[in-house]
Amino acid sequence: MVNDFPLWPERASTMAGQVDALFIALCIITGTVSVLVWSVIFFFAIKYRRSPENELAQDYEPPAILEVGWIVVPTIIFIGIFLWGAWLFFQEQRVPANALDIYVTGRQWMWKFEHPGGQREINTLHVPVGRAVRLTMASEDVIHSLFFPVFRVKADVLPNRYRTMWFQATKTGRFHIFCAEYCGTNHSGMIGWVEVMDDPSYQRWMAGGAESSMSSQGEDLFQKFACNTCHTNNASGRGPVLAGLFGKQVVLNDGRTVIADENYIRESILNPQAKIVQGYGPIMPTFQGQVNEEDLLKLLVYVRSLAAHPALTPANEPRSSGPARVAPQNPKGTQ
Amino acid sequence: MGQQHEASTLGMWMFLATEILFFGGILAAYTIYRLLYYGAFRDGAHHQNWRIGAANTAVLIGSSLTMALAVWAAQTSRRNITVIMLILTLLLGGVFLGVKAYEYSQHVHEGLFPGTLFTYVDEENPGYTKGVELFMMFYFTMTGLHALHMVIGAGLLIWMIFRARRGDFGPEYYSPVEVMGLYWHFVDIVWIFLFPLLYLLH
Amino acid sequence: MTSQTYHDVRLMEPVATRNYLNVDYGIFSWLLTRDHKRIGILYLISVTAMFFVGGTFAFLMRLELLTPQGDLVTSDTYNKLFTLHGIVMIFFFLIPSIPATLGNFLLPIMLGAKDLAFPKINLLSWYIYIVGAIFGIYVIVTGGVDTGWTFYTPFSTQYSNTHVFAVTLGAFITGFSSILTGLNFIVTTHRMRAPGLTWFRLPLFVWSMYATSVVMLLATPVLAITLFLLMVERVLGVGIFDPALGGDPLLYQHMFWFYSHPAVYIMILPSMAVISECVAAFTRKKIFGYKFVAFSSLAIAFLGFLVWAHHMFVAGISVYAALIFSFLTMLVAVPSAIKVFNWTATMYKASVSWQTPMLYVMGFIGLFTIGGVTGLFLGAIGIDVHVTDTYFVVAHFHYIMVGGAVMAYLAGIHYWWPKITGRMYPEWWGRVAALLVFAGFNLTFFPQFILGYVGMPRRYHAYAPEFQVLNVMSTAGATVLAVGYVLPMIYLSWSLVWGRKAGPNPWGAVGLEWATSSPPPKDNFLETPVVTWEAYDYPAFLKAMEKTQNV
Amino acid sequence: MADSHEYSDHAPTHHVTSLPVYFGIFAALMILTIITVAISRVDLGSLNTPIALSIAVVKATLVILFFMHVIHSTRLTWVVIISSLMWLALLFVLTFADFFTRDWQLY
Ligand code: HEA
Ligand code: HEA
Ligand code: HEC
Ligand code: CUA
Ligand SMILES: [Cu+2]
Repeated sequence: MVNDFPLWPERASTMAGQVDALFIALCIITGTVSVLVWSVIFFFAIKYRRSPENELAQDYEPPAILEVGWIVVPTIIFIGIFLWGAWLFFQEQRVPANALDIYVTGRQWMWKFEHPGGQREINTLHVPVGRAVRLTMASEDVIHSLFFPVFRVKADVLPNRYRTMWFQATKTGRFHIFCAEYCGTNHSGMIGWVEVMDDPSYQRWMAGGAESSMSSQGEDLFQKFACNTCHTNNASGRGPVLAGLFGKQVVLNDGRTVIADENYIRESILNPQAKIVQGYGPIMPTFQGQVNEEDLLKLLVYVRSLAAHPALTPANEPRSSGPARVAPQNPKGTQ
Repeated sequence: MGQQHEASTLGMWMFLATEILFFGGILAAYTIYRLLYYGAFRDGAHHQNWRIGAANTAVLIGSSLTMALAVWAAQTSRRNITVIMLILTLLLGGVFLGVKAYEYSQHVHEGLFPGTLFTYVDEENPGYTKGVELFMMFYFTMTGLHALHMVIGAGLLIWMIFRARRGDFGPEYYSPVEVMGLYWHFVDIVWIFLFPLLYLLH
Repeated sequence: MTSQTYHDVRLMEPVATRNYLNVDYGIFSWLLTRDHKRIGILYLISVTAMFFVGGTFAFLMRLELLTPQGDLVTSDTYNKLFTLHGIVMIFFFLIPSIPATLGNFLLPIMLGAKDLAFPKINLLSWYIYIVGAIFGIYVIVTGGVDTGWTFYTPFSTQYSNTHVFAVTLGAFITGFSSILTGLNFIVTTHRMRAPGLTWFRLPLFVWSMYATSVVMLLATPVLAITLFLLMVERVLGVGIFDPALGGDPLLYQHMFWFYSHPAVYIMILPSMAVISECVAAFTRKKIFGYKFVAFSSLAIAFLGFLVWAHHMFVAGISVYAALIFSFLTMLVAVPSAIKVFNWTATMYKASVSWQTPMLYVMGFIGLFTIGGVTGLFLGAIGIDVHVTDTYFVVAHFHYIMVGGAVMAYLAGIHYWWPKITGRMYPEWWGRVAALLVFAGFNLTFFPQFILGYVGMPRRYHAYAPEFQVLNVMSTAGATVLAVGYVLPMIYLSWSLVWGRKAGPNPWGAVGLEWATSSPPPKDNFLETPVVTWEAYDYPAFLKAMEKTQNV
Repeated sequence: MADSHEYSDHAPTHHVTSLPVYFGIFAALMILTIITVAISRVDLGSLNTPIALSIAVVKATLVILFFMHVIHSTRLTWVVIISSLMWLALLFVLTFADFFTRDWQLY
């Protein structure tokens, strides 16, 4: 798989071809203009080189209309580049609806991946070919950046905040994972491999390994941390009902509304006082320092899975759960 | 001399332009956190004694007046008044800094100094504690930088007093006093914004 | 066109018996000088020394990158190497380079003034620079710092156990030296122009320096406060920028780049200043589209403030902010393009000399164009997502900063060397060095574009084996480049003693600096010049000169 | 505004502000200080901040125009002040453009 003198990275995702297309187009456009500029310079420098006959420059100025030309034309080209790049960026940001969820935790200096089925891996990531994969990522310490050169995507992984990124592999094989944001001593060792597998091998891989799914582990934690003492299944509990929460609008006691996304759930657990739900008191204790990053993800998956439960979820409201935050399709399910 | 005069006031204004961005930078950070930690910042402002703040504001405005009068006196060749006004400015500045020091000691005492000395817990809203610490961080940094500017200003004032006594200034040559004044007024303006932001908005 | 004024100061043979170098002697006559020319030389020496310090780090890095395993130095050492390389090159070399050396030396002369508006402050700025540099050197000697030159939080505030505090304090202090330089330049340009020297008669050098100064004044304080907050956070352990404590690391990045993007224009605008002067002098023509070039400097200075978050496209800013910044990034490229095209057009029907400075100029235009257009690649968000934090970015900025700014610095040093020292440099050696620099440069940095697109991340101590070939090429190039940089050091020093004596105007160039003796007298001119001609009025000037003395 | 020519060699008008102006401005500043303190004692909800800041802006303007003599200064001084404020606005606006659109959905 690994070519030992590559001049071009492999194209292994649906985005790769599009990024390459823009890149090549830019090479051609800017290459042409640059070569033109150099040729003209050289041509002038030789043709009008100083010599006894050409001691003094000629008293001639090119027409000023040229200025307009080389202001307007590059501007148009540049704006074209912007539009193309922006369009590409939107593709890179918009997660397809049926994406497979994988959870990523970065820390000095390793990548931990966790599948909804509960499989955990370090520095290696198994994904199926031909299926969109959405990564939900957070860091335990400093900023890292998860980079898949062959998929042409990367995103910084921040502490105390979830970020998402997606790709859809188009080619089976074993490809590099790099950490692209400087993160300390062993930054260059924070690397790994992504194994893109065809469907049968992926199913086989998924079947092995895990004891229980992430959301059922999350459910256990929900009990262990005694969340269920307050968050019961009916509105008479001390805390709000969490079923159907994810992706919905929440009204706070100061009148603001927020969308219950990954970061909101995270904040609700770590810093519950920051946003108080309307109608409730600020009684929820903070779990900062008690839940680690991975447990937090499990709780998140669990809370999310409550939303996915068809019986509890009213029809998806398009405004409050935009394409970027579609409720997950949980392959293993909670039950 | 005119050209030199103009050059030095212009130079001072350029310097003040950089100061605007210097304090503006921290103001931007403050604004963002104020919006993100709205409640906590409100609680934080409760720990400020607005009476002391208001009194200090008056002191500083007073010192701006005496500074302006010093420039006026220099322009109109009133040497003794120049010296007196400069000394008054220095004194008022000293009062301000003294009061500030008192406030600081109070805050440290209450465990409000950010970092390891921070022992305060927000009783009403324990979740705000971190935000209050952030607020106090901004409080100490902003007022600290402001006080540092005052200290530098006080140093310059002493030098001006010395020169004024020597009789350096008159209607033809007063730009050092004028430039000094610009600086001092600017420091005053910074406080005019810090006072409501740190003491009053709760 | 002005008529040939024969009492034109440009044509008089200046006969200063004493120049700024020999008016007085002794170390204190230098260390306490208020002469902008001597301060320029003080800067020249210190800044060039810093360049070689930074270059040595670069060379060690390149040696380390010869093999994929990372076996020459430990990863911690490597991290310190690139951090110190970046910090030294940016804060202690490139930002002060042209403005504080050539700018200091030339700006008052070009304005026909005796000195800058505030000579004492000018000297103060050098001392501030030195104090900052001492912090830098202290850090280098006592164990270094490993945060990258960008000091990203929370790594720099909570995780790094190196000398972050000292080095940020050094950068903080140095910032004030550039603020003071900028302030001095602006006031001088406004208030001390010679009689008759209207804004549109100013050399483009002055316009560019003016634009640079505006950026220095308005951007640097934000860096100062940012670094200040960083130091507070590191000392007190309070989370302004640390998410674990409630802060937002992206705020740090915003504030850092609010300075550091405009700072890249602090680096390139003075280079453009030099290039404009050299193009005019070595083609003997008025720069085509004078006003466009002049205003494009101001446009760069302004637009440069609006694009900073293009360094943060994948850092977690909002999608919409990313779009705005990408769009503005495209706009800031337009004025740079204007300059490139105008320089090119100036060469039409010119009299192009192939002397050393012109070789560097051609190198500059070529390499700056590559660096600039790859900036457009980075500004197109969809591509940046792939290439950010890879060697593609490293190649982009070295093309601009080494291929562009350093080449311009060398062009300027060669062009004004006779004015500064009164001696000519050896032309043949000059051309050899220029070619070596050009060849070595491309060999060093072109492979890095490919490396980056293939996916090699930057700041990597060890890398995947398939990247080795390109890295070896790059290291080979760096060796050639090192030779190319050491050569001028040698022959320029040589020329101080043995170089041919230069007359007041060895190039036959217009410009007030060529109307005074080489080296200039202490007060620059024997009498205040009165300017009656337009900038770069080559046709009239050369004809007049021919009549009086036969060129 | 004292008129100013860029390259005038004559000395700029040395304008001397009269004492009543200084004292008047001082009184105005004191009164404004009292007003803002007084208003801050009453809760005006979301108006608190805008009012307090507007008063601060007015006070600062008074100081700049009269104590700092900008009202009699050259146009260049005005340019310096206004552009530095404008640059500060750029810092605010573009930074906020990120912070306050982070929660926006993709169209
Ligand atoms: C002197 C320094 C300098 C200069 C002048 C520039 C100029 C530009 N830079 Fe660069 N840049 C840096 C130094 C510089 N940069 C550094 C140091 C970094 C990395 C920092 C770090 O992370 O450590 C960086 C990083 C950087 C990034 C972030 C990359 C990333 O980290 O992901 C981006 C993204 O937009 C960018 C863009 C640009 C653009 C669009 C210009 C434009 O101004 C360029 C304009 C010029 C031209 C376009 C060429 C001339 C034009 C023509 C000849 C016209 C013909 C062309 C056509 C019609 C197509 N730069
Ligand atoms: C003005 C700015 C400037 C300049 C001139 C240079 C010059 C050079 N740079 Fe630098 N570089 C930066 C600014 C600059 N760089 C910045 C800002 C970074 C980012 C840092 C970061 O990530 O934080 C960077 C990063 C950077 C990297 C990436 C490191 C990484 O990400 O892992 C590399 C790798 O090749 C590199 C190489 C070089 C080389 C070979 C030169 C050559 O041009 C230097 C040639 C000069 C010499 C070699 C010295 C002269 C010769 C002698 C003194 C002879 C005696 C000594 C020996 C031969 C040992 N630089
Ligand atoms: C002492 C009771 C209590 C415990 C224990 C508790 N919570 Fe809560 N929780 C609350 C209350 C009350 C609220 C509503 C007020 C608020 O927003 O803080 C709440 C709000 C929340 C919300 C936001 C709900 C919404 O509708 O927006 C989430 C998510 C949440 N809790 C998750 C958890 C998790 C996970 C745990 C266990 C790790 C937990 N809680 C433990 C009382 C509790
Ligand atoms: Cu993690 Cu670099
Ligand atoms: Cu930039």
